[in-house]
Parts: sequence; C-alpha cells; structure tokens
Amino acid sequence: MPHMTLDRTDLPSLAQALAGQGRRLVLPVREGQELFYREGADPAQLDLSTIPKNSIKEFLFPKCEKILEYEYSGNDVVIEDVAPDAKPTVIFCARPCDAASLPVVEPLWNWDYKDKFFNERREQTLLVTYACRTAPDEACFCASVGLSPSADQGSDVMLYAVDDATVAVRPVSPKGKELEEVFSKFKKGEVSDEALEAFAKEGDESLAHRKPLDKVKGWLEAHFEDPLWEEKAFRCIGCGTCTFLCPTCHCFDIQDESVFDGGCRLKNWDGCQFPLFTLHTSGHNPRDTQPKRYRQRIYHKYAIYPEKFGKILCTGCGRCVAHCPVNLSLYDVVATAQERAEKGE
Amino acid sequence: MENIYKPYLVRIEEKRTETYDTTSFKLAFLDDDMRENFAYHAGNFGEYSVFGEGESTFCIASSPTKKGYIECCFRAAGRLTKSLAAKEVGDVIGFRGPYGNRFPIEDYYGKNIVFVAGGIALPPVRSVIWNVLDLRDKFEEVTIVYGARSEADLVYKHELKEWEERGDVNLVQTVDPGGEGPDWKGQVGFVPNVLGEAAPNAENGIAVLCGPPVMIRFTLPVLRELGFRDEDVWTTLENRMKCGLGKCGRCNVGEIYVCKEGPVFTAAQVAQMPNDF
Amino acid sequence: MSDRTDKIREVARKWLADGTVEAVVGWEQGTYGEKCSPALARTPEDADRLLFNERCTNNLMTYLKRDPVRSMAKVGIVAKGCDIKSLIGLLQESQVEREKVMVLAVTCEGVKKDDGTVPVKCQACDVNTPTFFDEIAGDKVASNPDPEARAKELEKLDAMTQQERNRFWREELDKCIRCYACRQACPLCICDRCIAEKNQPQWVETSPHPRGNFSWNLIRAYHLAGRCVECEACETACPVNIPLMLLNRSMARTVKDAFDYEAGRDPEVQPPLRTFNLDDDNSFIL
Amino acid sequence: MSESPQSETQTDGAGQPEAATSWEPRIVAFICNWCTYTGADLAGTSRMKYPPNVRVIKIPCTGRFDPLFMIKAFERGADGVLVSGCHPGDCHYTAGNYNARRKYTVFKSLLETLGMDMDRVWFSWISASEGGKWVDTIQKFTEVIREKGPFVEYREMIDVG
Repeated sequence: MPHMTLDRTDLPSLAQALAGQGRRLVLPVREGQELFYREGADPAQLDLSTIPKNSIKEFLFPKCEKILEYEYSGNDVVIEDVAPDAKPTVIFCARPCDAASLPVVEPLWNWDYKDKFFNERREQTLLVTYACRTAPDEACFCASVGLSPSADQGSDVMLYAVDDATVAVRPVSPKGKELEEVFSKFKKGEVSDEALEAFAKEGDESLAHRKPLDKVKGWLEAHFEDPLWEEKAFRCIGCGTCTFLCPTCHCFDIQDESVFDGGCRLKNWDGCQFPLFTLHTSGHNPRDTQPKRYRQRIYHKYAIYPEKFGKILCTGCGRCVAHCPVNLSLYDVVATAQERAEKGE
Repeated sequence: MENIYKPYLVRIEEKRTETYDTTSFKLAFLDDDMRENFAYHAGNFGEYSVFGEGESTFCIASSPTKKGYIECCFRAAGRLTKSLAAKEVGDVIGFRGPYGNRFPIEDYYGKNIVFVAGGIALPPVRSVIWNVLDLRDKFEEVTIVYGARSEADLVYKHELKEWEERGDVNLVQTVDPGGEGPDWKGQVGFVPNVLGEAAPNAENGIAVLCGPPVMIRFTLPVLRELGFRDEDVWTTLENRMKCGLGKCGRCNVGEIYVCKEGPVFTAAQVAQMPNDF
Repeated sequence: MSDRTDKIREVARKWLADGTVEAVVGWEQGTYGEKCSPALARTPEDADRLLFNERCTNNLMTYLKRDPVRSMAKVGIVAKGCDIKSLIGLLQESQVEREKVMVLAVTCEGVKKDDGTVPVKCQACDVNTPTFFDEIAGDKVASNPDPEARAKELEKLDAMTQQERNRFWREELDKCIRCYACRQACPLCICDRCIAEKNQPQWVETSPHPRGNFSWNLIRAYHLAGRCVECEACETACPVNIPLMLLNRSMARTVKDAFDYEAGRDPEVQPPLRTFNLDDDNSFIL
Repeated sequence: MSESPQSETQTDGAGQPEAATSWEPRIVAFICNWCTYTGADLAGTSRMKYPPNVRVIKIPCTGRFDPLFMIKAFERGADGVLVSGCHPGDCHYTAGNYNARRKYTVFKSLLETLGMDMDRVWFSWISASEGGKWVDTIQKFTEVIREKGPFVEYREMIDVG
C-alpha cells in the first residue's frame, strides 16, 4: 500500500492546520540546550533534533489538577464535582516512546475504578507521532521493552522522515484516519511500504546493542533481598527526577487547600523515591531507606506492573538514564538483572 | 463519567472519646438513598475527609449487620486525624468507600472463632465481632482476647462490658504490666502470653488477628502452637494510602495492591509477601 | 588527569587498607556519555574504580548527610576545591565533625557540564588548588578567576524592572514540579524533614501551582542565603531547568555586600545569619 | 500551565465575598510583644485614631519573624505586610532585633530579586512609648497601599487551587 508523503518544511503548517480545528497544540521546541514539549508554542519553532526532556505525560495527567471543590456553610459542606479541563488537543511530533506510554498506563487508570480525569483527556487527545529514524539519544532502549524507534502503539498517526526533505504519513487509529483530509492538503507524493520497512529497519539496527529484558521479571521476583540494591542505589539522592520525567510513572498525592469559605482537593504528582510517600502516621515506614525506594521503582516497572497488567511499565525512553544527576542508570540495573538471570545467578 | 475521588457527605451523629487520643464517630449519610442502601462488608475501609485538611484511611468499625450508619474509630496523630477529632456532633465530613476486600464471614460459619486485638487495632476486629455476634447461632465458641498498654488505652470500653456480660462470648482483657489500675479485673500481661493461657479451641478454629507489628510477630507463633493453621489466621495490613482505588501507587506490597486486594489477608498469604510492609 | 587518578586510588587504597576510614566516596566512570558517577569504595580493591576527570561534576559532600555515609564512623571523601567549600559550611554549622571526614582533595582545572560548557563556578574559581584537606592529589593548578563571571549572570536580572522580574520568575517557577531535586542534590540542605514536608502547620503548600511554587522556591533560596557555596548542584539536578543559581547568586551578592561574607571560606567564622553587627544597615527600617 | 486549577472566590478576613468596588487595603502587621504591641496599645488607650485596615499579629520578638509568615499573609490576600519591633538596643531578649535586621536584609533582597513590589513590605522600629509613630506608620502605609490598589501580582498567583 502506498503512503502519502509531504515536505518536511510543511510540518509547522500541518501542525497549525491540525490545531486550527479547535485543538490546543503541543509540540517540541528548543529551550536552551534541550527540547521540551510545550503547549501553545509557535509551530515554526518545531524542533525534531532529539527527544524532549519532558514526556507528554503532563498533558494527560497534569502535575496539579483539581479533582473536587467544596464550600462551607455553617456545619455543612457543599461539594461540587469538577470536570477535567479536557480540551481537544493534538500532540504533534510526539516520540514513539511517549505515545506508547498511553496504552501502558490506561489499564491502571481503568482497573475497576475509572479515572475520568485521565480518560477524558485521553479521549480528547490526538497523537501525531514522529517516528525515530535512529535512536535519538544514547540513553534510548525502547527495543529492550518490546517497542522500537518506529513503534506505533498509542499513536493516531505516524510520521516517518524517510529522507531529509520528505515525511511519510501513516494513519494508525480510526481517529487518525479521520484526519486524512487535513493531511492530504499537504500531499506531495507517495512512498511504498518498503520505504517504511527500510525506515523501521534502520531504527531497529540503531538499537541492536540493547539487550532484551525478558528475564528481568523472573530474576527480580527471586531477588528482593539482594546486595545489588544497596550497591547500585547508595548513590541515589532521592531527587525523583526519574519518576517525574518518566512517561509511565503515574503515582500521585491528594492534597486539600482551602481558604475561609471553601477549598479544593488537588491531585499532584508524587513519586516513590520520597520517604514521605509511604511514611505512616505512626512513624513506621515500609521503605525507609533509599535503596528500598529505588528497588520499589524497578520492581513496579519490571515485576509488579507486568504481573498485574501484563505490560512493562517502561517504554525505554531513557530519560531516567540521561537526566539522573548521579548517573544511576535504570537500564544498567535491569540489564544487570537480565545478565544475572541469563547466567542463572 | 463519575468522579471516583468524590466523597459522600456524612454527618457525625455520635462522638465518643474512647481514650485520651482516640475518638469514635457514628456517621450517617446525608443522602437518604445512601443511608438506606449503603452496603459493605467486615474488613472494608474508607477514606474519611475533613474538607480543607485532606483524607485519611481507616476501616469501617461497625458491622454490616447494622444498617443506616457507619462507625469509625481513630487516633488523633496527624494533621487530618487531629482535625477530624476536633469535629463535633452535627458536623459534616466526607466518606469514600467501601474499599478493599473483606473477611469471608460465611466461611467461618460453624467454626470456633478467636479474635485477637491490640490497642487501637480493635476497630477493624470489632466489625467482624459484631458481625459474628449478630449471627451468633451460626458460630461455635467465640473468644475475644483484647489487650492494650494500659487501661486508659482500651477502646470501646462500654462494649467490652457488654461482651463480658454476654454468656456466649469468652472475653479476655489484658493490659501490659504496669498498665493496670487499682480496680483492674482483667489480666496483666502481653497479648501473646495471655492468648496462650486462654488457649482457645484451634480445632475447627479461625483466628482474626489485628494489632501493632510487634504484637503480630509474637502472636503468630502462639497461634501456631495452639494448632491454628496459617490459612485460618486472618489479619488486616495497614499501609499508607491516598486514593484507595489502586492508582496512587503507594500501598503495594510486591504485586499486591493492599487497597484493592487487601487489607484482609491470611497469615499464610502474608508469609508469601516480600518484606516490604 | 591520570596522575590524579593514580594518587586518589593510592590514598584511598591506603586509607581503606589500614582502616583509617570505613569507605571512600569518590567518582567512577559512568555509563551515559562521558558522565561520571558517585562511587563508594569499601575495600582497597574498590579503590581502583575511583578516578578523576573533567566530568566529575557531582559534589559528593551531599552524601555526608545521607546513609550509608552518614552513619559511618569515619569516611574518606574525594573533593574538588569547590566541593570542599560545602564541607566548610557543614563544619561551620556543626553538621559534620572534622574528625569524621578525611578529605582527599584533588586539584582541578574546571569541569564540564553534560552539554560541554564550562560552569560559571569554574570560570570564577579561585580554589583550583584546595587548601583545606588531609591529602591532595595533583600538582598545583594556578587559579585565574574571571572576576566578572558571577556578576555577569546577574546582569540580565539587574537590568529588568520590578514587573519584568516578576514576570520572569512567574514563568520560570511555573515550571517547577516540586520534585525537590534541588534540595536533594544540595549538600547544605541538611534538614531531616524539610519545611516543605511539614504539615502541622502547612507553611509551604506542596502543590505545584504558582502559589506553592513561589513559596517553595523563595524559602529554599532564603534558607541557603549566606550558606550556599554556589556549587550549582541544584541547578544541574533540576529536571525542568529553572535557573536556580540566579537566586542563589543574588543572595550571595547581597550577603557579600551587606555583611562582607563569602560562604565556604573559613570553618572558624560564624555564618552571617548566626551573628550580627551593631552597625548593620538600618536605612530601610522606619 | 493552563491545566492549573481554576480560580476560587477570594474573600476578606471576615469571610465575606469581596466586591470589586468596595476594596479596602488589607495590611497585616507582625509586631513584637514588648515594644510595638505596647506602642499600639498606647495609641489605643490614648484614643488616637488610625485606619482599621491593619490586622495585628503579635509575635514574641522580631527575631521570631519568619519570611513564611509574610508569604502566608500574601497568600491569604494581604495587600501589604508590616514587621515592627523594638529599636536596636531595646530588645527584650537583648539581640533578637539585631538578628531580625540581618534576616530582613537578606529577605528583602530576595523579594526584590523575585520582582516583588517592595512598597508593600515595610519594616519599622516602634517602641512602647511611640504610640504616635505607630499611628503615623499605619496611616502612611494604608495611604500608600490605597494608592497602589490591590496586590494584583500576588493575587494572580494565588487565584488557583
């Protein structure tokens, strides 16, 4: 099947056209030395040189979101429900590892109790993903968790920069197919399936050095108490950068804030690396040391979540590897686990 | 879509000061329909909110056999519980729930039951106790071993009296050495020892156990010695929770989300868990 | 560089072999790019992993406040001149006992950030050859500090009007996600329980909205005024790139101008906010 | 970020919704127990009049003042904050006010760096005998704030959550 192509230079106009349909626009732009997905950025500033430092998480699961409002009147309280601020959104040129994080976390937000705040935003969000021709950063390891630089999980439309000037378009979801009309306005030519296959192959090859991590879960389940945790995690300063930059980390806190006659309840990002996360009022803390908290993060991603939801809670985006201030690389830790499993240790 | 974080409003109908730092409430839903139809099971917990302060997690202390209200009992320890304790009869607070799993009461029918509780851990057990007592005919011997650091630390004292007076319950109360007052009629000693002496019938027996970690640690061997199998020893796990819905990510022990698959577990299940609680 | 690495290994090996210290905190080769990573050498063999190069950016003094290093009877720590300033701050405030720490100083020509640029602290460095240590690795390196380097950073801010500054910080602080990486990385943020984690009463709101972010970032900078040694660990750790050093440098300038004090110089001197002069500036008080 | 929670009704200290037209300056004064509080008391017993726009919060000593007090006041809708205590040399605790002065210097500079409107933050020394100075200070401060209007810059920041 042939795929429509457009000029790379038309990407900003395409972004504009997609946003023009009443959607808020999110796209990667440069700030200093790094890229960030930003809402409301100028499409002309679109920068695709590497993977952004933040993930797209904040546009579906904001760092601070109101979940309840209330007013006091005498002894009584009046509760007002809050609708999520779920505007139609297009995330333009998300990376595949970011887009793929959505199907990973969806079961969490929907097992038994359905979180409308995530779901309604998800419903309203259109993901136009920019496939990576080759792994954009040394930290990338999507291939290790069953994805690839051109993975289309979670995406509505895939864009492939098949050469420096040409971008191929492939709708993935029904939502993406409905956009055919917008895309076709920019149509310049066609490429064949083979071109996309070659593209994907190039991406896969760029990550050929990454190990599969298929034995990590089994190893973890048998090594809860292992010197590895102290040995690796002594250096962890508990800054939580890994959890906050991670597209799949979803833990949150609930906080009340009020003034004189009312207030609201907020859902804020939280992370397993902080002692307060699990501290009981009694003073007891099940995870009272940093290595235990670090271990929890690895377990949650590579053992607990797969056991519960059948998916690794990691898309291999490498942010926690690249931005850890003390270079405590998650990949190294899980690759060590894999190696030891392979050796039968 | 429904807002899963939205609590029901409940009014404080009764407030009782159980100890110097522990308070119990009887709560009624403002909504008529909820008051009529709210259903739960022994072992379920809820999120109690004081608006402007936050939410806190503790069990429903009343028995599901009692209709029209729920009860809770808590120690004023943190920001939320302190402001909750400051609430008075007539005040409105929030409640989300019921959450979590339950004690499988039906499976206990026809068996001997021993309840073992320490200090502030009586409330979760109390839910089961009243559930059992309200269906007394379905059970064989019922023994309650309840202990606290001192007389002043015993909660639900008025009910202890009631249980004591009942002919169909064997209540053993104890306080730690030095915690007894001049009029103390109960035992003096730690719960595990007192339990050993009371020697409830383990044959066809179920134990429901709740207390501080140190008490659990020393009580489990005693139960085993008495002949209780780990599969027949039931307890509740307390972990810090925020959402109660299996989302916020803090209560898990290994792959078990305590807020959904717990808080009720058998000692056999607990023994299988990683040491992360 | 390699002779410094050799010397570090030699000294660390000796200290670990003869039981002088329980462990030596140093740097080892990292796994991402040329990055180096903090390392804990517990045996003489471990010492062979330690190294020094221009990518040894981490200020290891931050480990003095956390386990397992905190609970060790005596620990060796490899440190650049700038890192030693943090130690001096900790000694001034009696957070660390001098007898507990063996300082293995290393001379340094300046480090490079992840993006290859030279940090401002290195441009302004006058402690390339440390003077406070137990052992030192490397030959003397002459300091050639750019006296304007730090001031230059503040020029942009100084040139703004009050409203412009207000807007500038509103935008910058809006990015804050309250991960507290700045605090965690800081060797001088030594509170076991930070004011931001106390809720009775809740002085600092924990939510990452403008109000909470303003009060958090303000109080962080305030609590470091006269203490911050400008090691830049906070700004380096910040995952959302807030220019925290602008605040810290501005505070350092104020403290220098008002109290003629620079942090991290002399362990015997009282920190400026622990003392006062009868003739301190009174002009702004009615 | 636009995902930030929407605004809430702002109220004045009495819990009544504030009408835009009837805005009155709201000043919070943190004053020391020994000098300024007594000075304000003297103003009262001497039947001197001063604007009712000031809410007094007594602290044991200006040395106890913490910048978070001021931040909390602004968060709760103050338009101006005054900190006042004993004159240098008069501190009941010998040196609390000298220490406070150093803290003011640093904190004031920090607020300036952050772009706060420093006309809204006043420091003064008012002794127990200076009832007149108290009245004077409050009058002037109220006038200044009235002229400047509500502290919009901070209100914008707090109109969330």
